Amino acid sequence: MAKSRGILQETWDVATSVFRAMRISGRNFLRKPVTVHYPDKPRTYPDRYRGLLALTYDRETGEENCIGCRLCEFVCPPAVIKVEMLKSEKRNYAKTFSLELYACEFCELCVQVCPTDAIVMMKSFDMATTDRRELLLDKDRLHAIGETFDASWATGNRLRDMQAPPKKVAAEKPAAEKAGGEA
Amino acid sequence: MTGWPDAALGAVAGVSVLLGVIGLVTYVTLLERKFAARMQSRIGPYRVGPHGLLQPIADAVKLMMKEDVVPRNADRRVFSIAPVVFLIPCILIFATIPFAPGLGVADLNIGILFFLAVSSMEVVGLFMAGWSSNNKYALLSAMRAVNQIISYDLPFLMAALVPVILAGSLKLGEIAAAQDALWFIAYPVLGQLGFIAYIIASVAAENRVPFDILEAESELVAGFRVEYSGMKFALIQLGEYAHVLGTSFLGALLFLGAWAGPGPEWLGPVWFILKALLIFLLITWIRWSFIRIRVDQILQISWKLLWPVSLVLVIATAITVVIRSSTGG
Amino acid sequence: MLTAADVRSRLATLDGVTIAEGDSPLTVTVPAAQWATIATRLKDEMGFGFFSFLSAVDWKEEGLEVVAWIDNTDARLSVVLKTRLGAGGTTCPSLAEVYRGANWMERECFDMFGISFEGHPDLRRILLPDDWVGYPLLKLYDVDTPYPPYR
Amino acid sequence: MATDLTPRVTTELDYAGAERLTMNMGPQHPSAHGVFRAILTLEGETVVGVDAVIGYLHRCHEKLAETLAYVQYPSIASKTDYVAAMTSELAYVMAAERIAKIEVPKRAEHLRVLVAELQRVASHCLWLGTWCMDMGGALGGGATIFLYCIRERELVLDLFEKLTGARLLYGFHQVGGVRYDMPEGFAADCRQTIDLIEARLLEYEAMLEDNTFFLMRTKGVGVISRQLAEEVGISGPLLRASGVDFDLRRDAPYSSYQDFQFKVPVETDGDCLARYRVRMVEFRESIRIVRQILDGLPEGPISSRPGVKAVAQVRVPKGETYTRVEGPRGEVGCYLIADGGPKPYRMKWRGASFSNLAVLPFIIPGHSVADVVAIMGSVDPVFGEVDR
Repeated sequence: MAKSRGILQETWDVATSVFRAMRISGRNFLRKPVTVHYPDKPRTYPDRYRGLLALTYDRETGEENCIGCRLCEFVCPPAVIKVEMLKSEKRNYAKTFSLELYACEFCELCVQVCPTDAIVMMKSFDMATTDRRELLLDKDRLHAIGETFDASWATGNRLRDMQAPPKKVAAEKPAAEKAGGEA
Repeated sequence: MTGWPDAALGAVAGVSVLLGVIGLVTYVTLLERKFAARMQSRIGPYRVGPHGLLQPIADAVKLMMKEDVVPRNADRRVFSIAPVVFLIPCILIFATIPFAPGLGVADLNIGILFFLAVSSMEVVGLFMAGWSSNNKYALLSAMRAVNQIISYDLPFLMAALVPVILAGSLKLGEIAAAQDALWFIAYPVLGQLGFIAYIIASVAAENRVPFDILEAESELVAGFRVEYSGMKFALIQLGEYAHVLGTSFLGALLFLGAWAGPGPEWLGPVWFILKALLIFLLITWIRWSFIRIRVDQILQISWKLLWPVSLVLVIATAITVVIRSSTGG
Repeated sequence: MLTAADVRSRLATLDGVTIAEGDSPLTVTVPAAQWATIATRLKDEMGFGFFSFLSAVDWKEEGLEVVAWIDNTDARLSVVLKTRLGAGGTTCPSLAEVYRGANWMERECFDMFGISFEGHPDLRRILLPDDWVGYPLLKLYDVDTPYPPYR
Repeated sequence: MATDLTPRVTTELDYAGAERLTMNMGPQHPSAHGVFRAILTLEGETVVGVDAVIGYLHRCHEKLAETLAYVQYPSIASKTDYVAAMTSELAYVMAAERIAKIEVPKRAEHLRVLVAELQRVASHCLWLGTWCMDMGGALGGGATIFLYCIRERELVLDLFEKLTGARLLYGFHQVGGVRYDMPEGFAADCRQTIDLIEARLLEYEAMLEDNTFFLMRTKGVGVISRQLAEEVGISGPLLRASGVDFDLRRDAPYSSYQDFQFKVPVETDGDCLARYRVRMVEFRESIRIVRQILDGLPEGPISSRPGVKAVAQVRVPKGETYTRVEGPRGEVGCYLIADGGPKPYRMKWRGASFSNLAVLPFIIPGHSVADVVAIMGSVDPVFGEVDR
């Protein structure tokens, strides 16, 4: 408070500022609350939501998409994915696939590198639990999660398509989509 | 006239007022939470009961079931009685408030003085709590409490004196009755200024934002009650809200005409409670709209601004009353 | 206005100072003995008042290198000061008296590399606990080194 | 305006009779902004000495960066400054690009600026809210402003969620460009959000700047002189509030900042109020830049290199560089030394908050306890970035 101003001026300033601040909070009092009661009212997820991880099945043949190539294991920054490969005649499978969800940081790099769109993210994060062990996901549970929730938009091929320089997109986009559907 | 029925009546009145106050206070917390939540674009308590109506009870039960922690190096005895010492004056202030003509525990001749004297006794409890906790935050807060409450009780007293002079009585019942024709807040100039001074001083005397430096959770964590838990914490909380409510009732009585209002006479207490809640909401509105100011600035405001202004106000009121009575009478 | 060429010419006269190609930033390598004096000259005579960061690099066999980045905010010039401590060398003059910001940066550097800055007013660990053993950013320090009681 | 810029530093008070009290503020403290511990020495309510203890959130990002590849680290880089994750990712990615001389497509550059500026808005929202909560308390008007600010910040986070799928740690940047293109309808959402925030800024100002209580708490509190500011290397809004006209976006343009017009606010007072004013102008300038980007966003690819397929896909040739990015809190720098492999040889992370916080021991003594939290809040430290 400047000393030069009189006590009346000062009082007036305080009074008007009090009034103005209270008017703003009063105005907000009349606005609709922005918070919602979350579990009662489900929230809408955007298409690209990065939530729980899951493994997918092929829609047509019902086979697992994962070929156990371990690319996701290598790229995972916190190293939460462990894959063992099962060599087979036509194609390879993942013998085991474990994901420590409690250390996962949802960076989507595993989805990004997956050549067969086998690992995807779900539009959900509802997995609160009181036991850490429930967050150590094995292959079966990852498949089960994939059946339970809606998948996000992003898959490995879609992400790489989006990022690729345009000349490649023009040539490979249909092929990539086809490959994504078949594999 | 035998002493028995009177004493029994007094006891019944006392207990019922006590229970009523405790019930009102618990629900006033819900009111404040809902009000503040709405002001902040939130919803507030919602889960316990319909629209969170049972929340205060849930809170009380939770606090009762909590472990009662006493710090090892605290002064055990003082630490334990401090909440009670704090609570008693805060509840006691309701003793002199008449909720309707003749309906009160004790409408003393010096009612308002009793109110002011008792309400400033809470600082003893505050200081005991802060000092005995053996916590530096609590100690600092206790120091601030003494500082602040002493400096704001004077303007509070001055502001409360305005209606006293206008009514010409210290008895709360008579002050209320004097407003049958004209509420004192409607009294030209003096009434409004007195009301504003009263609100400011009561916000400060009750340690609410922007004057809540002794609680100051962002600097002193929770101030004097930082070490309290469980039931003792509940007592302190109860005392604090009871004090706020008591001041609101006094405000409603002094300036808003107490039980005066349309409708039959038995509606009087309802009107009174509604008016008190209105003042409470005003204080709450102020609380949730401002940032806190520093301890030295609070003292400056008190001694350099509020205290002289309220003193001038009291003198002006006195002069007005004298002039009015000499011309009118 | 000061230009990079000015700074270059004024620094080139000093002994042991080598200035690399390129003007933004000006990379100046100085002997460890002159570390503080050159920083003082840059600050006082050429107005390099803004202290951005100080750190070190472990070049394995070649020893440690201390790097500091300072700016002249008016002329918008940047200088990278570098000094080699030599194989096995762990002492370096402190800049804390020249730039007050070097205080914490040097503490961090001591914390991570074990470089003791001579003349630093308060050289103790800053990010790691006081009882930590070893200097994590040295190349010899293994990522999985256990730290009791954790891991 | 002639202002006395000498800081209110009085380490030796006039009287020596009082008993001194040592008080630990933090690491668990409502206004520690994370985990900061200040050991305050008090005389009455006046602070006479402060020892800042940091490191509770230390994860050794610099060692971590040496063990992670260039494709992995950007998603971890966001964890340094988790309130402004976009800018810290940008610093790292730019360092790798600069050494490897990788061109970035125009659209990607504009998208980078877009998210950086939206991030600045979000970060300043959080700053304003937490700062007011420091001064106003969680049970008072401070909390009200805090919740208003959080409400507006959520809108920006919703935008980021639409863009990248994450709300806090995005992993938006990659070497050579960005990972996500704008989804459909994003530009319209973005415009709507920034319009709303711009309108709400007026409300904050009505509640704060016009308010005598706010001025009392901030004016002349925590003055940082120009010389102290430069020497300690504080940056961003703090530096500009101390009278140094230095903004990396304008003075050392990176990404595509040279394409946009914006004003760099400078205040000379160096106190909390000056910092507030600088940041309030930055709010508006960021919104202005976002509008410019949305108006003229070029079409084209978002990355000059194909998307990540394997961990060792990006290799950076030998070299070293220091890239600096003007984050919401100041200069976020990444000093990167590459040795030709898929992982950096050494990375030094210059967190803006680290240097900004280093100024506290110089300015706090002489203030009262209540001012300590106000000054802390005005510095706006993020402890992920301080401790890295």
